[in-house]
Amino acid sequence: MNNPNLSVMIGDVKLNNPVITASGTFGFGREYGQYIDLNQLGGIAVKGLTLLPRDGNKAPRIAETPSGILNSVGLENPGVEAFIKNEIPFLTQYDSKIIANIAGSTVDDYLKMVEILNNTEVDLFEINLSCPNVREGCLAFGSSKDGVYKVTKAIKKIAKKPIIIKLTPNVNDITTIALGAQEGGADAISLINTITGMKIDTKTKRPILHNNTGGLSGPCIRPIAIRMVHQVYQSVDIPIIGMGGITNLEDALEFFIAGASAIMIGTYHFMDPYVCEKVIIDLEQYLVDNNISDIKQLTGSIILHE
Amino acid sequence: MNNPNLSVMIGDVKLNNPVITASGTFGFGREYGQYIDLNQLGGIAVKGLTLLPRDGNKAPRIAETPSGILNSVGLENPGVEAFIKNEIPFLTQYDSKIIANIAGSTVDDYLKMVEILNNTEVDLFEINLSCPNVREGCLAFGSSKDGVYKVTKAIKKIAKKPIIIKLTPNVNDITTIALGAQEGGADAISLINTITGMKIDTKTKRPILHNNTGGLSGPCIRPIAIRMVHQVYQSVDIPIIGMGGITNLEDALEFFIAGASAIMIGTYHFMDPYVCEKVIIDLEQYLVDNNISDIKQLTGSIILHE
Amino acid sequence: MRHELSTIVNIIKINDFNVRLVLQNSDIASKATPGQFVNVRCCDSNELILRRPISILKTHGEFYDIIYKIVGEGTKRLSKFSIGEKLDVMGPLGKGFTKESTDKKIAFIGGGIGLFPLVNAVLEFKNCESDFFVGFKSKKEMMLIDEIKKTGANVYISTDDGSVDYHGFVTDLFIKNIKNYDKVYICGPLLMEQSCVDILRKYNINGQVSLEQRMGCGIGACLVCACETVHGIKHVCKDGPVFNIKDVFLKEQLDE
Amino acid sequence: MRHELSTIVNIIKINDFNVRLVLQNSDIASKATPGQFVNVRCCDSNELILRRPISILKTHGEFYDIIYKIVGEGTKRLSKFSIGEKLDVMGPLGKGFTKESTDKKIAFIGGGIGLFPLVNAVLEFKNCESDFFVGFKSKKEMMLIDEIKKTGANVYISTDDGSVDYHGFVTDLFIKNIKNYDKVYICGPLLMEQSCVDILRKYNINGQVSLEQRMGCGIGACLVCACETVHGIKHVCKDGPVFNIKDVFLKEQLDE
Ligand SMILES: Cc1cc2nc3c(=O)[nH]c(=O)nc-3n(C[C@H](O)[C@H](O)[C@H](O)COP(=O)(O)OP(=O)(O)OC[C@H]3O[C@@H](n4cnc5c(N)ncnc54)[C@H](O)[C@@H]3O)c2cc1C
Ligand SMILES: Cc1cc2nc3c(=O)[nH]c(=O)nc-3n(C[C@H](O)[C@H](O)[C@H](O)COP(=O)(O)OP(=O)(O)OC[C@H]3O[C@@H](n4cnc5c(N)ncnc54)[C@H](O)[C@@H]3O)c2cc1C
Ligand SMILES: Cc1cc2nc3c(=O)[nH]c(=O)nc-3n(C[C@H](O)[C@H](O)[C@H](O)COP(=O)(O)O)c2cc1C
Ligand SMILES: Cc1cc2nc3c(=O)[nH]c(=O)nc-3n(C[C@H](O)[C@H](O)[C@H](O)COP(=O)(O)O)c2cc1C
Ligand code: FES
Ligand code: FES
Repeated sequence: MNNPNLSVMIGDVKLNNPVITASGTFGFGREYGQYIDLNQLGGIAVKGLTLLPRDGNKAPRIAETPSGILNSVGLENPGVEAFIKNEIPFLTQYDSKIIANIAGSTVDDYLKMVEILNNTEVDLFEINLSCPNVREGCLAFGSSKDGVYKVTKAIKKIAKKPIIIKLTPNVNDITTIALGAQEGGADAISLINTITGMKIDTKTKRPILHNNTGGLSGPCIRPIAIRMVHQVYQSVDIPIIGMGGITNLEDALEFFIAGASAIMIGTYHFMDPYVCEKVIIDLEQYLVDNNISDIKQLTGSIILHE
Repeated sequence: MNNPNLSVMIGDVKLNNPVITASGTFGFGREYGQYIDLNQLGGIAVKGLTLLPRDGNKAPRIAETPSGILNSVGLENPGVEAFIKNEIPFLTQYDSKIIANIAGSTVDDYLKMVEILNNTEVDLFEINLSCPNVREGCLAFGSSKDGVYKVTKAIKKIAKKPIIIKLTPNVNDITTIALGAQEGGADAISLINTITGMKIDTKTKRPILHNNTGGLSGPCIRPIAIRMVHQVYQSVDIPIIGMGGITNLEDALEFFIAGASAIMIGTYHFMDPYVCEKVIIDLEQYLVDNNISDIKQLTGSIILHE
Repeated sequence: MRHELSTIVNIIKINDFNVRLVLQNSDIASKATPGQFVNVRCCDSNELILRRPISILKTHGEFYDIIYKIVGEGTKRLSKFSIGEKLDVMGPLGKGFTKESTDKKIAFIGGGIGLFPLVNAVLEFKNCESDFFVGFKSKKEMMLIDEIKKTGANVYISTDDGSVDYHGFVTDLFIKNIKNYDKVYICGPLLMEQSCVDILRKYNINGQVSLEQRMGCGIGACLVCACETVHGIKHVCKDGPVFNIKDVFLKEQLDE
Repeated sequence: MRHELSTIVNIIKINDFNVRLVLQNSDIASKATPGQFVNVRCCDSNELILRRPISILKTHGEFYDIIYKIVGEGTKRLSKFSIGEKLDVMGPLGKGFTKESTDKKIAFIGGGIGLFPLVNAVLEFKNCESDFFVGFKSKKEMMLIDEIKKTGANVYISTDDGSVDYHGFVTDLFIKNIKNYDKVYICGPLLMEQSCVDILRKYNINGQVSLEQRMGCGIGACLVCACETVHGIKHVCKDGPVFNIKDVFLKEQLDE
């Protein structure tokens, strides 16, 4: 068999393969670039950006939980201008697509950032409507169909790159929210962001996180993420980028079968800096071994029980 | 120091200690009764009952996930009449309180069951508004404040035992739902029930569970449960029974500190049949070691960061 | 009653995938009947929160043997234990194979690892004329034959690839040699069990079949291991794993 | 660049809680500078999804040593490894202690396990007059003293219970013996570090302090290990763990 086709399209942007680093876990690529060749990645979703620089929350910002972590970084980032100046030149050296993850407190914030980033070498926008660690905006938009629809529509009108809407799992019904994104004109949906959680140090009686609560990620949330990807796949037509606890090929396959066109890997980088590289290699081998000529054939290939 | 007081009140019912077996994981007590002395337990929440016997879903009904499981039993149970005839006489032999967990498809179902059980030796009702594994009713009521309020109020009007409303975590905002229960007259709230999830066998491309989706429980959900108990504690005045992934004293303490007056232990029984016994012994020792005269002093003793 | 840990007194690698453990625990060893199983904690970590059900292969004095096939994460971790270490094993569990004193001519049909629960039966069911039919994928995966032969049973072997004796399915081998058995004991993959049950029904022979189902508690408390029977929903861990072939609907369990 | 595993060549139980590992990995051993740390995978299971940061105690040839205190689940699991096994260790990480050639009179102040990162510094910072102040809870927890004395440093010991030498805080012991140091290196509990920094500021002495913070990636990618400095938010894993005492606000990190 010829080499299988691993490439996927998000809007009119072609990713060489469907494996993307999840926003907030991979910085701007520099650090993990010492461990893996960034050219191999399908895309790099950079740390969530805001219009102005943000300090984020006070530390501790991480707690370990069974098969997962809580984080409460709170969108520490240098701001969109510093990103353009200091990070884009570095990232454009590599083949992998640059995905600017952006978060705002108001619709206007989002629009300003998109305008600023429109004329840069950023390839895709990932609109973060789901950050649980900042008090204002963001998550509020992501909690209702209407909110998602409005932000999406406003951004789509001006965006010169395809837009991915990143959804929060902290909702009653993820499918209606996803429909809001589709109806607003999203080119793709990414999910899931973290689930709000808390861990308490029983000795001090204080939450481990200085922010008290944080976002749960890692393998523990995978069954929830798989369920949501599957549900959303059944209700929208645009591509889904699935994530939540991926550690290896097997986990990645679960997401593709459930309905993902591409995947993101976050937390597991902390344990295994090579996880993306491994998954890409193993995925290609899997397609060869199973005579699958195109990764697209896997997407949504789930066979439900009656 | 004298023996610390471990007893807790739910409505006008006094539990000898705050450790209760979670519904659906402990049958009607007989099986684990071979391993532990049922007299030691604060209470036994029996398998969820329905008006008529139910076969439940097709097997497989369980899948293992990172630090947790998915189940899709679907309320298999002998019906409330058979429960009265075959199980209550067994359970009344023991000191621990009998908690009838009941689930209905309509408000009428709940009322009928409560009426039937009113004149039995059942001590408490746990109203399951949160079972994710049956198609009708139940979870639907639990997903809105209004639904919870209505069912609670109707039941409270006729119930001759205190009622505990069991909430689902699959919601936007657990606090408003909890308020619905309180306003409806609930004597206590129990949470969390399982979170909807899915696991796919990548070889067959089929979900492991025959029901396709199931409810996630075990340590993986603990950070979510702790967060919800804490949130609900901040917004209601009635006692909270906390659960989700408790495996030992440390985990139990986290729930008390977050705001629970009592706890339930479910999934971990499958690994450790003695888990309740151990937690009760360790809890008493902890109170002694820390000079705490009453378990109530722990409830909600969390110290938040500013 | 608190269960005691089982001490690993020997570990025998049968082949790349199958490992035999000799375990010491007088309680389990003295109580176990053929076809029962144990529920094994495979590692310290709560990442795997479920025990794994494994059949009791045989008992001897205060010892009992199990063979596990390494198929997934749990059995992989089980393979990390060393001789002298203790395993947290609950058992014996479930209802096993039974034999009435009038059962004189009996047969066993085992497919692959389905062979394991049958071994204790052929060892314990004395004073019978026993035929033991067993199917393997190939010679490489053959095991336990000498142990079975020692009981005096007539052993019939089939292999999928013909590398040993009969080339084909164990069910076909069984049909070729079928007698008027008083009882037949079956364990193997669901499809094989289904064919065997069909054959026995056709020939009107009594039989018992051991089922597999994913389990939670292993003792009848969580109700996850349901199986449909003529007497309503039963639970493999408590009412089984062995059922009378008259009672079960195997077809319903095959994936649609 | 793919990091190589580190082989455990020796395990030395210092006392009930502290274990010293001698590890073989020429890359880490050759690159490590004083005050840097490694990030250790403590078990195979993904139940614990984070590595644990541990200071590099010293290096020798292709070997490096670490001492870890068993405090929680991760270090407990680390204690299950045996000699000959391989550990997945990333490192050396972070920015360590630095010394200018003009720094001649130097002091070290270590509290408890905060002692560990200072050891590599006192070993490496040659041609100085070094005072080494170290505080322990009690005699039972005393360690590494001979190793430090061998460098020629003057060692001052305090114990909380007075079981060895000075009875009281190591900070008080330091004040009693303070000289006009060119530089002072500090590592210990936050409160102790805070007092030391206050003293140094008062006496206008330069210093560096090693901070602890909960970590995710350990390399600067996840931004969880934030700490406030006069130059804005910095990250302990990448910009630290060692910071100039002029730059950090320790008070802000103490729990309100
Ligand atoms: C009554 C009974 C007796 C058994 N006797 C034996 C025996 O003697 N030797 C032997 O090698 N195997 C036996 N099995 C099968 C054995 O339980 C599974 O191979 C084992 O659970 C796989 O665990 P794993 O973690 O390696 O696989 P994984 O696939 O990683 O396990 C994931 C989950 O699925 C469950 N699971 C996977 N396969 C099975 C299965 N076939 N049956 C039930 N649950 C499963 C596991 O218990 C676990 O909960 C028996 C099963 C049952 C029900
Ligand atoms: C730069 C640096 C160097 C260190 N050097 C050493 C050393 O040489 N020897 C030594 O014994 N310890 C050292 N520590 C502390 C060590 O990292 C913790 O004791 C260890 O992580 C505890 O892990 P655990 O699983 O046993 O504890 P748990 O409390 O179960 O750990 C839970 C989580 O909290 C984190 N955590 C707990 N305590 C600390 C802590 N004090 N600092 C950072 N994270 C923590 C763990 O890494 C883990 O993610 C160092 C810490 C840092 C930041
Ligand atoms: C430390 C950390 C920081 C994160 N920061 C962001 C962020 O800035 N923007 C965002 O959209 N998601 C952020 N996330 C969420 C991840 O991108 C991802 O959605 C989530 O972690 C689930 O994937 P995982 O289980 O593979 O980590 C962050 C996650 C972690 C762990
Ligand atoms: C197999 C199984 C069956 C359950 N059945 C019920 C039930 O009938 N009624 C109910 O209210 N909750 C049921 N639950 C939910 C538990 O009572 C509990 O809310 C949940 O499992 C979280 O606690 P845990 O993590 O300790 O298991 C069931 C859980 C499991 C695992
Ligand atoms: S496994 Fe729990 S009832 Fe069978
Ligand atoms: S631990 Fe990730 S930036 Fe420091």
